[in-house]
Amino acid sequence: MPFIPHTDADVAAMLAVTGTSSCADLFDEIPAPLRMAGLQAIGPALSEAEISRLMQSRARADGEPLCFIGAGAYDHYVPAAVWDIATRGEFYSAYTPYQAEASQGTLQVIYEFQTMLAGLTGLDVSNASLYDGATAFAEACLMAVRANRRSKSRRILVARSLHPYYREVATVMLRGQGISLQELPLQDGCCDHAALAALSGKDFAAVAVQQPSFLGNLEQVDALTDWAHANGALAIAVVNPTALAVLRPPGQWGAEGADIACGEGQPLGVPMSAGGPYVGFLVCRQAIVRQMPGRIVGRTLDLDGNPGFTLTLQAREQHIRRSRATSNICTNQGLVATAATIYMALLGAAGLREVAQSCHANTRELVSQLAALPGISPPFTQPYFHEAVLQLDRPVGPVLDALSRQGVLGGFDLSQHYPELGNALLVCATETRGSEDIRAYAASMGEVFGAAA
Amino acid sequence: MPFIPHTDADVAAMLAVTGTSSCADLFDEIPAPLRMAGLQAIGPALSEAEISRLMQSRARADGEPLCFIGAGAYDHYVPAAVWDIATRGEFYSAYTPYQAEASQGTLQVIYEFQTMLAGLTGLDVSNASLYDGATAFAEACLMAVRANRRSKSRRILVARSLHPYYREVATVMLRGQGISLQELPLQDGCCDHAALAALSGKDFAAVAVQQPSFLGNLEQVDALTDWAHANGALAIAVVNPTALAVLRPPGQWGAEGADIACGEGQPLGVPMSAGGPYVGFLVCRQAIVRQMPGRIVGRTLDLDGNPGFTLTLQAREQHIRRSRATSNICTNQGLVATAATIYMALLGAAGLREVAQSCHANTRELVSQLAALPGISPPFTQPYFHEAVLQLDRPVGPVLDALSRQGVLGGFDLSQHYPELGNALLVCATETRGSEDIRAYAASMGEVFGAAA
Amino acid sequence: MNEQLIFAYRSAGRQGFAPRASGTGELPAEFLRQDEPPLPTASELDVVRHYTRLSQLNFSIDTHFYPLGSCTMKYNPRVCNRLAMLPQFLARHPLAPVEHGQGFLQTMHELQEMLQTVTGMQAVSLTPMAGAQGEFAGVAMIKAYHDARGDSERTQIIVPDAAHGTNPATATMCGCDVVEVPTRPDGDLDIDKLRAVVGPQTAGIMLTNPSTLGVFERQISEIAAIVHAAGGLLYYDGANLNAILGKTSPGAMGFDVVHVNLHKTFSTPHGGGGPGSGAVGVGDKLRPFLPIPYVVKQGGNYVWADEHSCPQSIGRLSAFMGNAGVLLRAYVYMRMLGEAGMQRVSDFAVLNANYLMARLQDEGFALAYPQRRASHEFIISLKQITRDTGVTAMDFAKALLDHGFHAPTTYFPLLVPECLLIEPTESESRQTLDAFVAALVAIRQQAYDDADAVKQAPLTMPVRRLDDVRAAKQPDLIWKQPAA
Amino acid sequence: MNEQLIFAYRSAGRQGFAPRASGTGELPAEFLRQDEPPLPTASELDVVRHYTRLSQLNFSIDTHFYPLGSCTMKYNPRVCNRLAMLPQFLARHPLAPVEHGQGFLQTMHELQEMLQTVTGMQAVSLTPMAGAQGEFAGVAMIKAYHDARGDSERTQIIVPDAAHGTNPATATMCGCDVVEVPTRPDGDLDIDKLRAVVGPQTAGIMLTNPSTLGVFERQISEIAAIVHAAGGLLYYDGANLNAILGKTSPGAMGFDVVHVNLHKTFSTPHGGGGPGSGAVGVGDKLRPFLPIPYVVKQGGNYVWADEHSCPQSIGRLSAFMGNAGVLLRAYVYMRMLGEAGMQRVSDFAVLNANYLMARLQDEGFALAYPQRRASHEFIISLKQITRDTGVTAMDFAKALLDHGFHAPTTYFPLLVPECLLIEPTESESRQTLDAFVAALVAIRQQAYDDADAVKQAPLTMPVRRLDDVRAAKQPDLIWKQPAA
Ligand SMILES: Cc1ncc(COP(=O)(O)O)c(C=O)c1O
Ligand SMILES: Cc1ncc(COP(=O)(O)O)c(C=O)c1O
Repeated sequence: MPFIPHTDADVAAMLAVTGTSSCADLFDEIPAPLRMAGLQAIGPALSEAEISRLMQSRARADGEPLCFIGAGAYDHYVPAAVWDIATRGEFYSAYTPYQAEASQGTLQVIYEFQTMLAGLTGLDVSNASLYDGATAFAEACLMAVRANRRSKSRRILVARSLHPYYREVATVMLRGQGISLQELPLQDGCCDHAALAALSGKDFAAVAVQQPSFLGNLEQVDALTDWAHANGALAIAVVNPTALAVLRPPGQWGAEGADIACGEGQPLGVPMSAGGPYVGFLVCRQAIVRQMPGRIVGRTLDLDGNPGFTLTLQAREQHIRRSRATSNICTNQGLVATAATIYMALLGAAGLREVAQSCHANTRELVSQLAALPGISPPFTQPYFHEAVLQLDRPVGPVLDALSRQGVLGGFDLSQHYPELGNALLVCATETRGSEDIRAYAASMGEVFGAAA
Repeated sequence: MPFIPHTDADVAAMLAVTGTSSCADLFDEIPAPLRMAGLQAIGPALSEAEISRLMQSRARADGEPLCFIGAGAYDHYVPAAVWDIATRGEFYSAYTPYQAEASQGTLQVIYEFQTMLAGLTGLDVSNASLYDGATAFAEACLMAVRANRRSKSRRILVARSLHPYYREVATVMLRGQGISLQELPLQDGCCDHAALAALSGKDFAAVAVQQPSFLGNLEQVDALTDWAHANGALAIAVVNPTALAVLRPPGQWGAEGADIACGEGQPLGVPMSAGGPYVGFLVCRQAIVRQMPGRIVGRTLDLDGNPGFTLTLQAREQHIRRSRATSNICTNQGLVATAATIYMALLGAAGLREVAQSCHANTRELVSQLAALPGISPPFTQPYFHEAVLQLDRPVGPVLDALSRQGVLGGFDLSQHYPELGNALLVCATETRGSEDIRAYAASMGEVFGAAA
Repeated sequence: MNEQLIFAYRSAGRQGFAPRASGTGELPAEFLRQDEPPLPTASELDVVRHYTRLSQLNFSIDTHFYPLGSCTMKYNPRVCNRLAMLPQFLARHPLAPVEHGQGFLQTMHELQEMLQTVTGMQAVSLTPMAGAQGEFAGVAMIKAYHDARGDSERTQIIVPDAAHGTNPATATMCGCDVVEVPTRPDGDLDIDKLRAVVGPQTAGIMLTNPSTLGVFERQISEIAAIVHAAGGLLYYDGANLNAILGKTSPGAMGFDVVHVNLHKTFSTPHGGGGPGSGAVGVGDKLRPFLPIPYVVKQGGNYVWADEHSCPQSIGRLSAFMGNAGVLLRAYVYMRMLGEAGMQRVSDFAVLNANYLMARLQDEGFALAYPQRRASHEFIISLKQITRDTGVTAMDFAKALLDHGFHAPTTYFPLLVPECLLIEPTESESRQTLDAFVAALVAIRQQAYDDADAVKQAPLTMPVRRLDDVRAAKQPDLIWKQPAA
Repeated sequence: MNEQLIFAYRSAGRQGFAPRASGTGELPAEFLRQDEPPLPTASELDVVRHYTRLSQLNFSIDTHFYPLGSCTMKYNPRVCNRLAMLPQFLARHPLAPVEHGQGFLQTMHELQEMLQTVTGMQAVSLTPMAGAQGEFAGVAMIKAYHDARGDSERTQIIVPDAAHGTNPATATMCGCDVVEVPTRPDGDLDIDKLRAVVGPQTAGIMLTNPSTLGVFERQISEIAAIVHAAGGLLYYDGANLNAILGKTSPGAMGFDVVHVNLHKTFSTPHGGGGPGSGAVGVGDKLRPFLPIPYVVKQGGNYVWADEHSCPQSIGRLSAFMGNAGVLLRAYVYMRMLGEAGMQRVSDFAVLNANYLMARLQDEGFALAYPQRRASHEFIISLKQITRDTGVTAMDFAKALLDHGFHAPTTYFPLLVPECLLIEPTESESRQTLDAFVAALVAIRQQAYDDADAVKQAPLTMPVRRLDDVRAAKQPDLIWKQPAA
């Protein structure tokens, strides 16, 4: 029987020790009316060979279309070493390092992860991971409300150019505590600074901005950060870790730097994998660390005075503080954080910079080839990183459908979330989408436009 | 630069220590006329992403046709755990366990491998692996000549039903030492016992037979073994380890058992992989162990009296005995032996028996479906294991070509190696070729025969 | 046995992996970073060696018995990982059109249906990324339900005193007040106290059954009746589902909403602390409120249910659809179990726990609930030993490491003094359980013979006991480059 | 730290992996086995845990510096394994038609061509499965060549006294007699002695260059001239090719045939003792004799050269085509290096060796060839230390294990007393080399301070020093079930 080692002799001997005559007796405290007839709907067991064949055929059916969608998940090359090591049994099948002495591997990895994230963002301390970028953003908002003692507000001012699904998730997660998001509108594809000026003097717990923004553009983060601080708000930075290899980090935004940085760690060696598992990160200034959600690893000394690692500042957490914890999070995304750590260690700053530069160059190339087609133009003049908006002369949906039939995933249709942008398409070319791929996309797009013309 | 850690600063400091000013200086003992201009033909380096894409596209081009070829390589299901563990860095990137204390993992695995092979074959001692089944057979012949003190012959009597490529390899490997193979002919798809009787009294160093034979049939191994012993020859058994889960092992053949068993370990969790790496095994009676080729692991005690494992009986080997070694083999197939050991441990005797039975049942099913087509019939009445010969009413080559175009690899064309069998096709269905696959093959074959009719 | 920090490999200009830039950036200088982020500069070999060595410093299921109560540390089949990592699944963009994902979506749909069957619920959403997020989804749905009926005074969530910390923490995150109800000495809930606290302010109750005390709450139907009568709903924390697969279900017990920890019952890896998955199931009442997206069948195709088709949904809980890769692993595992295998999981998880409990009782260890059956886990209290020798549950935990066993959960639930919550799971053999008993007996013997020796444990780990107070008082949370 | 034998998990009726029989056999009873083969009966978890734990008992490149001379223990890139294990490559039947294998065959063909370039040869066959089999192929080709010319008295193979054991053993397997030629004190061959032994009986000479003494044989052109003049051919043992990639080639040196250990120079894994690959290259003279099969391009297609197209071939050396999976790994590695990377391999392999040699010389260790450049490896002799303290090269080797380093090759070549043959490879960093020097210095210090302590080493391994004499005198080669 799969995954159960008991022989008939074992069972007999074990039942004897428990003083019962069958396994069924062991369930005799379950009141009879609650008993289930069985699990017929589950069906018969498949052997390993059978399930392998089934899953392979399903995977094959899905195929591997050529993907130019970004919008929060990016198709970077993942070095083979990353998951070869991350899926070693000792990492894969361990749990939260409650017994520190028997978990130094996981603990040291997380300490290194924290160090790398702090380094990338230019801030002081990181936690051990959150579920994903969206929940990391929501937790950052909650944290900001707790940490901002100067503000009485339960409102966060959020750039409309911040990932729409992040804003939706935050709305869901803040709602119960009566915290709300107020939108800072768009102007020319970036935050509207005039609208911001008009809000001066209003009380917000925090101001949140994404760099590069959901639309791919680079925001004037210094001005936004300084505005936040001038108005008694904390500054929350939502950032892409690949971009941080080349862009000024949150710790250096404005005069004082952002207070909290968060985001999605998926670009760091994590496959797109239909949306997860990814890894959220949250980094902040030292002063507010005790408001952090989630686990944190610290370095300390053992009985002999040798250094070692352990979970620390646990008084913030649900298993100690219960209803007054900084968050309810318990299981986080440890293995994915491990993979991200290995990825960052392999690439280093130089490798990550090469990736960032290639993404940027490829996306520029893509934009220029697509915009060369009649009926397609870039609506903004802002610098962008590795995603850009294109304006089409016709509705985006049918264009994407036509491309998809040719095996090209042409980008993200912005019309649902940004109707004000008209027929707008968000495209992305990472370092894995080279000239050949870009030409293939442009050719398909040419056909679609030609065909429909 | 790939796989080289040196920074410019390292290089400068290191050159200074060596008292040279560039790496080129370190090659100054190579006479100038021998210097090469470079390696232009190698071409520029590919990044990991580029080579991945290239290899993926080549693999995709090759496809995964539905395979009914056996003939020495068998498509068994390999549990995921087998290679997940075998490719752990500690196994994958270690070498021959010369430093026993730092290699107990590899050594214990091989000791377990030896034990399992001895158990499967019913003989006393196994070595740590040879290259593949064919070279194991050749080494078995060489070993038999050395071990058989009673015989002066340098001839081995070999069943024509033994794998033709094994016989070819042995011919190549024995030729230099003046040892030759004499063929025992076929009769009704098995060894010709009349021909054997006619040879009584002739001096052979050994008699070699394969069970099940290359043609899939079960040989009268008791009679063959007894004949060998009666005539002063050693008995060499070439066996399939999957079949040994159900078939009587060489140690129990005839009155005294075979003296040497050898074969291909590929069926034990090793992918077909275009022909290798596989793993040859060689097992023998205790009395002749000092004639064994290759490495052998033994259990002994350490300074504290605790058990531990080490390479032993090394006086047989090339690094000690040099020109008088039992073989020139040095690097063997350690990692593949490791995988085979894990496979056997996972399946156990019961699992291996299930595999063997399924193979047998599937091949019977295949034979019955194909033989139902007009123009196809089984020429032999012998019991077979998981391969069988079919007689076609037309040349086999074009039939296989036609099937191949439909994505079915229909079997092995025997006409080159066994012209006396006419239009004979060797087919095989392992446990991974279930009813659906068999029906698909039969349907394709029906079309080919219909179309050609 | 220790391994330096990866930052110790720093050597300016070294790089492990060279992706090769296909072009250089052309970004305006004002946006550019001037400093080099302090990432490691190690070769590929350094990195592989470093993390391989670090991995060896861990205990894990693949190397050690890991009877961590409440966490269901069962074997994680390697094939689940293999199949979840098929290239097409890994390459799937979360926003890719459904036409390019029917294989994946069908798999998710079947997983939803299997979880419905197992929990006795009417609909399932797979999006929550761990148990705690499943709890959040559940309580948020309960609130949404009351709100939708205009019943908006219901702000209290009742939890037993033995509840897992995520339960009260979740209630707070959802803006509810927490009301604790005590447990009786027999391990069941004090039902009179429950009656006393329910009322028009009751939003719902969160329960685990079997409870975190390792026993099956026998009055569950009565509890359901009380809470429902008061207008509240029942939330089932599925952390302990491994004990009842195919025996009973949250649906049969009267629960309205449930989360399932796929990383426990359905054997997806714990990964050193995640990722997990906390899929939620609901009865018909809560169906409109399920978090999106989930998969529905439309004609012959699988499509996403989203804000348009589910206007009353509590909304999204992750940027995309949760931990898809974890869900694939759970699916593979469940299909390999099949109906019979799934029932056997609980048979043997419960047999192992009761056997281990009986063995320990025979050896004289004090059970927290000696009159009760163990569910898939049980509690022993070392109170007497601590009183006699000063050796605590923590000391036992550390000493077990030296015996080659991961420790059980210690000091949880809080109400049993000096407790060990022990969950062997079904995938461990009797031989392993016997060896574990022998280790506990040996440690107790040592406690009475030489208590100080036990307090020195562990001695065979990469580090000795760590100074947690120092860790919290002088937090050293990131490595800082020493001044040059 | 020890792990019981897998057979200790025996429990009748237990099974780790259930393939499910699709039918039962119908074989006649006379053929059937009556006893149950004594394979383990362990659960999947037992098996995974057992072999995972065993793996941790190994030193390996992925965990330790492994400067085993002559073995080229460089980093094995993980991507090579990944790509060699693509499902279509694994699923390829060796006898599948070439139409279903153009991707694979093109790869093999390109690998043949790259090896031609590197070795300066005219044709390559990839079929030999390790260096020793490459040697066999080479000597067999040399014999076939002489035989084809009717020159069948040539039965002697000359080897230097420092030759690797496989060289003389191979000559014997091919039915040749071995003639040893001594080495001069400067490490080069004694060329007068060579002149004295060549003649009409000379089939050929087997050489490694750089030699197993870690130096480049400077008179190689002269040697080639002498042997060729006598009618013999030159065989190049490619074990040390890592030292000369792109600098010179066997072809340029005058060799007629060469094998390349892909598991050394081209970084395929050593796997605890293989699989390797010993591809052979030949000049035009020996081309007709190359072992089959190899890949040729015919029109636009890749096909096999076999007995029909190569009637003079020495024949087959493996049932199919050798260690295809190893060849795929080497191909990936070579393409990732490219021209420049390949040259840098030798630059840095040689730099590392010379640096380490200089560092050790500075620390006072005795070099075997102090006047010579190191190639990619070099020899130190501990003779003086042994004389002073009794601490031998073997003791140093064991003590190094306690310092976290695998030992260099010991007692080979046999002509240098108490020697360590040290090969760092290019993939190790200067920091690692410095740490290794520090360890050797510390051990030497301990040898003079407390020789007995060094003789106790290793103390931190899973076992202490093993009794090799007992192992050979009372061989225990398989586990036997204790009588019940
Ligand atoms: C009883 C109980 N409830 C809830 C949880 C929370 O689940 P998760 O860690 O997946 O968020 C756990 C797991 O730790 C648990 O044991
Ligand atoms: C110099 C030399 N020649 C030949 C060989 C034999 O190669 P292999 O072990 O691959 O058979 C080796 C490797 O051990 C070697 O070092």
